[in-house]
Amino acid sequence: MDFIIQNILNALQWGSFYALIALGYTLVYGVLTLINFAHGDIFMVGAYIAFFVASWLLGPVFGLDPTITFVLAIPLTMILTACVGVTLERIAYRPLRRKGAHRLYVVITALMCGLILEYGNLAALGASRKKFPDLLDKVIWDIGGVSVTNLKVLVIFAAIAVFIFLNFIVTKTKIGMAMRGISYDKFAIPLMGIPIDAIIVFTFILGSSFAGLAGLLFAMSYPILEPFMGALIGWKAFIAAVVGGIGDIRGAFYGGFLLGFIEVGVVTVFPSTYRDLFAFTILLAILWMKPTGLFGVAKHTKI
Amino acid sequence: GCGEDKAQTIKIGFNLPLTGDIPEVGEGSKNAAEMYLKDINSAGGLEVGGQKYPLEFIYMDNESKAESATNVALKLIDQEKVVAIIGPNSSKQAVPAGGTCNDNRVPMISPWSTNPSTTLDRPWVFRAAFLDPFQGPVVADFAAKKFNAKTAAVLFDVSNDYSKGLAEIFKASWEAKGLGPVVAFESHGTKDQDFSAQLTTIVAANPDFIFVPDNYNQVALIVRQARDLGYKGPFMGSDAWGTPDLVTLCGEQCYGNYFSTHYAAAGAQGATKVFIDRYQEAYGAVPADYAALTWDSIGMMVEAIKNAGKVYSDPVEMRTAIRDGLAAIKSFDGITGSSKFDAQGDPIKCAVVVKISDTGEFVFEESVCP
Amino acid sequence: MSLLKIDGLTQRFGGLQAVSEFSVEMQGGELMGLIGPNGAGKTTIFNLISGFYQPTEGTITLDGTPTAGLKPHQVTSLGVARTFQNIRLWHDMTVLDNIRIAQHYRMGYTVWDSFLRTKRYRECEKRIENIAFELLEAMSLADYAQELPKNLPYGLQRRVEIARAMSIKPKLLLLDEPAAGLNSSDVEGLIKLVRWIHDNFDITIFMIEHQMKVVTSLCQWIKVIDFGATIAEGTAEDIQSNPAVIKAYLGDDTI
Amino acid sequence: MQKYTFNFVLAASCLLMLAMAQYGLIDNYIQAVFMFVGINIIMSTSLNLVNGNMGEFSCGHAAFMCVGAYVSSVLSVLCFGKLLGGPLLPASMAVFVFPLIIFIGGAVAALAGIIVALPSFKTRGDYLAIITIAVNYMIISAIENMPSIGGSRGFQGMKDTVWAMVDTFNGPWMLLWVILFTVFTVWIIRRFISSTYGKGVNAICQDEIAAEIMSVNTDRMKLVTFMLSSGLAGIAGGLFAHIVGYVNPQSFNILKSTEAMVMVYLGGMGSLSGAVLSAILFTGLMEVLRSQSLIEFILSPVTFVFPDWEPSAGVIKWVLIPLILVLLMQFRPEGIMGNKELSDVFPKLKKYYSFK
Amino acid sequence: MNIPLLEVENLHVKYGNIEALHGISFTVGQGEIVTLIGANGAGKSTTLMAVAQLPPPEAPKIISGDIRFAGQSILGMAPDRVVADLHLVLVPEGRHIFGNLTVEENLKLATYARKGDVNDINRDYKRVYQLFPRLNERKKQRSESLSGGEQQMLAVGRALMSGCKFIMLDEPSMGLAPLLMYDMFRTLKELNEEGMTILLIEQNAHLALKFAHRGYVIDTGEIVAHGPCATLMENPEVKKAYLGG
Ligand SMILES: Nc1ncnc2c1ncn2[C@@H]1O[C@H](COP(=O)(O)OP(=O)(O)OP(=O)(O)O)[C@@H](O)[C@H]1O
Ligand SMILES: Nc1ncnc2c1ncn2[C@@H]1O[C@H](COP(=O)(O)OP(=O)(O)OP(=O)(O)O)[C@@H](O)[C@H]1O
Ligand SMILES: [Mg+2]
Ligand SMILES: [Mg+2]
Repeated sequence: MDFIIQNILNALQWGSFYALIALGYTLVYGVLTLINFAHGDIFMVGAYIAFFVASWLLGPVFGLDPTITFVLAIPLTMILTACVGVTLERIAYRPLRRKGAHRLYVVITALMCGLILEYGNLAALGASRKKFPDLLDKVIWDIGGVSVTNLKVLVIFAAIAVFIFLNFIVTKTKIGMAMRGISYDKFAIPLMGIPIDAIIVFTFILGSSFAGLAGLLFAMSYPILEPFMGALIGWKAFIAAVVGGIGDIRGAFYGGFLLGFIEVGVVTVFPSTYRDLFAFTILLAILWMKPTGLFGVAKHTKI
Repeated sequence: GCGEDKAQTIKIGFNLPLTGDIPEVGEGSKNAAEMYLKDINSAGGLEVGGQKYPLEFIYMDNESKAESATNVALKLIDQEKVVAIIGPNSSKQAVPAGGTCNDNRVPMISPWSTNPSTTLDRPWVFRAAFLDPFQGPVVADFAAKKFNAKTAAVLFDVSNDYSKGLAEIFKASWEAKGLGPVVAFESHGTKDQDFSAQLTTIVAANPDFIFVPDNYNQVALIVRQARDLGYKGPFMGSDAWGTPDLVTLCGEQCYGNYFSTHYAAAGAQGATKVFIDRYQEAYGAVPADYAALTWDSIGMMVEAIKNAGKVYSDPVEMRTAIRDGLAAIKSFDGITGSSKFDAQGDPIKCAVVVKISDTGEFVFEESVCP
Repeated sequence: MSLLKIDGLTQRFGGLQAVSEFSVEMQGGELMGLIGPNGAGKTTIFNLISGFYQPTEGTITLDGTPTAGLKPHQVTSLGVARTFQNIRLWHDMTVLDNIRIAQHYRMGYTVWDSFLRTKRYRECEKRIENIAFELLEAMSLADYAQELPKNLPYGLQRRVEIARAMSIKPKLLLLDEPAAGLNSSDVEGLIKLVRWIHDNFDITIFMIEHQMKVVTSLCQWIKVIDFGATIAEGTAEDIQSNPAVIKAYLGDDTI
Repeated sequence: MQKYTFNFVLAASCLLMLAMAQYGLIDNYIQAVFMFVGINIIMSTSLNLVNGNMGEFSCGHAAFMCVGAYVSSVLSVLCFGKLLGGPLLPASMAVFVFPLIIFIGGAVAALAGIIVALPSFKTRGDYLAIITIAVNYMIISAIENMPSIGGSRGFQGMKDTVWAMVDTFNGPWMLLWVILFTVFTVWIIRRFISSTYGKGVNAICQDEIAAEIMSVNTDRMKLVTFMLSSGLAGIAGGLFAHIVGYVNPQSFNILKSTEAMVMVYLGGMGSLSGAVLSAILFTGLMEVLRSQSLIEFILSPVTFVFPDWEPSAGVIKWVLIPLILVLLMQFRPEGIMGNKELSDVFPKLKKYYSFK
Repeated sequence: MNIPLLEVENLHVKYGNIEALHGISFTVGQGEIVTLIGANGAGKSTTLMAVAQLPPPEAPKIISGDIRFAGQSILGMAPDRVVADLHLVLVPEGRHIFGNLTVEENLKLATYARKGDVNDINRDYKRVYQLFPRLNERKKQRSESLSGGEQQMLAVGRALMSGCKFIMLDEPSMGLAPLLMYDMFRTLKELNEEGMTILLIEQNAHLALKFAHRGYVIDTGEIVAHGPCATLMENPEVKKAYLGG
């Protein structure tokens, strides 16, 4: 029994990261129908920013206490990562959009930007990995054979909070409606008096800053940073977002946790060498039964 | 030829994973090579048959991809006209590149590849590392003795042929001992970061120790997560642990664990110590085993060139001479210990078991010889 | 045997009843009109006939073959062609290609023939091309054969769409608001075109249209529906003076 | 006669290339680069069929390459190798059996293509993209779990077949086969998409609903297209395996698929000549930028400012290539050729070939 | 004479390299209803998009000429500012509704830049639902599944929700049933009487000329005739080309 509960907790933590990253994918997708393949790498950049911010705050100049560092690192990381995301939007995606390029060309550009971030990092910082400093005193609670750390709890709550916040923005506010509207018809947006570029920048700010937050939390949970750390988790988070129903905030959230549960579940039940094979077969089966993901609405073509 | 008068350079190619999955391996190897190169060339070159020839090293990136490794090998051979090649490091690249070198009759030494196929039936291909079938039992024997272990668990990387191979060999040799079963045999993917599901299974099986034949970066995460899940027993590792970065990344949680490797950095003596100190000074880090093995591979290559006794201007002749020179090396004293070579060109050398001390140094524990 | 027989056709979308108990029978050779307020379910009826939706209830029989369970392309190969309320041409392929592709169902060769360029392939391609050219000629579109539809004026695009539907050699042609977006003089042209098609091909036409001028001058019989159900039917004069139709659909034209 | 000019030029240059290889005028490396250009052409043109002509977004093309590579490798080792028991066939037959082996690899890959084709009946766009990615992971994972063909250790021994051919007649056999299969691929794709049958694929791309209602059997078209595309990728895989002499499941991971994707979009969606050109360009760029001295030259202004920085060609290459592509997209947001063919851009070319 | 509300002067625009308008000039006075008529492809929609300052590639690029609103040139103004600050709204050809939003959300989104009293906004909601009761019934429906005519209603309703004072309508009657079409024109007339300025494109030239005060006839990117509607209706050329005999 405790074995199962332990694995549920494992899945919750791992799913939280998928969910946090998938939310960023979905947010940008929900506005531009752009699969921002650079998102996983923005997440990586977020982790590195968190690393530098934390080392700087802990370092000789300030010499802050780790907990205060943690509290300060959250907004700083989010802001700086948002800047990276917005920069990408400005210099790479926007010109293409203005030229009316096919959406897949923007997707390929995003893929390329991701590579530039990865290898640029490798060129600038070298191949050796970075160790993220411990910011929170680790507490391990052992409840009837199940161990939980304070960090795990924090991560899970952060994912839920981010989801609630984003879901509110997207479904309840006018800016959220504008975001959804853009994805359907960019042409008519200015005709409603809506500044389209401002909304898009806002989306990138949201998406990237939460990628930064995810990067910080990830670096605290898995404190080893390397330039390619965002690649695989990024791809998988994208998969999670699609299985949930891309473009839908709930889809990304539940899709992330679903993928976490599938991966952990397969390892728990089957020999772990089959993890990818089984996990992806399950995902394929889900998409087979629900061709537009769990929450995705089939785009109705009125003829 | 008549090139004896001119100071002809000897070109050696390096087929390294500078990008891709394991860029740090490429970087470490390159660093060691640069150091060696500086040594030789600042001394005026390599003395062969009473004359000094400068060395030239050409590094090329194989992106950790099989087809790139063969392309790089061909480019080094055909375009750069190197006389010998060092690398690739991991078996995924070394097996195909070894085939290419063998077909094109160019001597190649892989510093780090432990897959038997790399050199099997390939008279032109050599290596500096011992093979997995040797390392597996070393670990099993040591753990049985040291921890009084009856049960073992294994966590390895399925997509990494090295890790998977070693895990299987270990499992076989552990079970052959008849002390007890391998209670958990779990795997993960190359770029995974979360191992808690596998570790939960392992911890639930309550093994006496966990064998983790994984790269050091994953080790750091695995050990940490295992401790978070309440595992208190020891870990055992393999030569892929042997990077000082392990301690930087893993910290105190790795202290007190053991791994088998090619050499022990702490408490090293003689040439090994000199190498370590100089490397540390130049690059600010203790060299990993692949760096040390690259150094030894170059050493072997240099000895082979000296064995040739003469530098031919025609690369084809020179290659044959080097190959014969390599085959002629019956034993070699390197910084990773001394080795003898068998008919396949594989070294027979001692493995070292190293303990990660309470100050985070790799302390020599025991040497196991075949 | 009648060409088209629809019996008790009902279509629901969730709680919404878009078509209810719609029935019609066409013997062949008619030119029938379907009118009704916006959202009355006209396009839905066309979608049901062409197999794009499967009806919730009711049957559709084409030339004696029930269409239940058939895919749209199978229904089309029974001899039903249609145009769309919003033009749906393949905008990046030439007009000629648009008309060639619509003959897919009677291409007559397999994918292997296309690789090997067999005799059969060449003959079939020749036939397809001939039919396409004849049709373009007949509908005075020959000059535009190599143009991309997106570069053509709206009126011509409508014409190309009708030509594409005709290349199917349909027995039944469904026209969904063919005059929408056309200016007055183009509307005249359209009326002539539809009449010409009706007179020169052995064809039955069923059309939806909001411009009463088009409906009254073309259709021999008109069905009026509202909320998915038939509220009136008859000749143009009958309809125009029917108070229910005036109330639900025609309104008064004082501005 | 004039309309055969192109074919003659093509045949002549291929023969010239083979002759040069035979008499050692171009070395093994250059030959290898040519061969990889050929393989990349097969990969990019076949993916272009799905991503360009049909307008889907398949991100897992390497999976089919993987299937083809493994199937033909295993067959090849069975027939001529000694790893799995003695050779079944005499070495002299290698020349005739080899193309068959490659075709069988392609055929099995085409069958694997059905895994993607079936879901494509119900879903499309980014959902289908995920299915292709999932299939890529699944196939790699499946092979990793098959110890009999090496699992993650990889599989080798295919060179024996190549040697068997060389023993029969000493020549650049692999180069010959790559040339033949590349030409075959382009030829068959060209024939397919220029037929009325194949144009149905473009119709699906531009308006699937109209296609379905205008009598195109969209399900069958998708099945045929996916199978053709993945079958050709399987052929590329078989050739790849025999050139490298070693296959490893991780050689066909998502990165490999990404390369194929980049080539398609670089060339221009739906443009066959674009896909060929971009494969040549991309492979060339990858090889040229291997050179450390070139990279040092390019970066000399930067290293002048930061003398401590030692750029390594391997790393910088992977910054430069994406950068070049990003810039290219800014200037030509529709790829090199857009959706046009070379003969649309230079209509005079039409006189010189009848490739159809 | 006071300055007209909208003045377009010698406007040249291009799509890519193709010039679509060759120097168009016209004016619309405060409170006027003006109509543009012309054949398919004459450049009517192009003109409206240029006035709304929409960006390429869908809309044309302005090469030369001037567009003034209340005497001020609005060239280079952001299209969303045109709506928010000038209360000048375009109902584009082809509806362009946000299909993934519900009918209600579509209407709500149109009030994005509106800085008015809540009561005003509520009054407008009422008016729209009154004019198009269908929309009220379909409030919660995703708008892409609306019928063609219903979508057209939504597009017009949306413009009314934006609190505009100047509305440009591009073929608003396309796909509408006669009853609704007449209703809509009557409402527009009412709005006009309350002070709304209207610039209308309409394929049905009869209707347009009956409805508007003044008209301009466009042919291949140039104005070929203009004047009060009554005069235009008598113009034999116009009669022949656009009134169908
Ligand atoms: N797929 C669908 N899902 C939900 N509702 C739908 C769907 N298709 C149509 N409807 C609804 O069914 C009704 C009938 O639609 P239909 O398109 O048939 O109308 P129509 O008679 O063609 O109207 P118009 O003249 O405006 O084109 C409409 O109210 C529409 O909102
Ligand atoms: N996006 C575009 N790209 C290129 N050319 C265009 C574009 N939109 C319109 N055109 C061209 O500009 C000219 C004017 O088109 P416009 O849409 O303004 O005509 P219109 O008078 O509104 O016609 P309609 O009655 O069909 O709506 C036409 O020749 C058309 O082909
Ligand atoms: Mg309709
Ligand atoms: Mg228009």
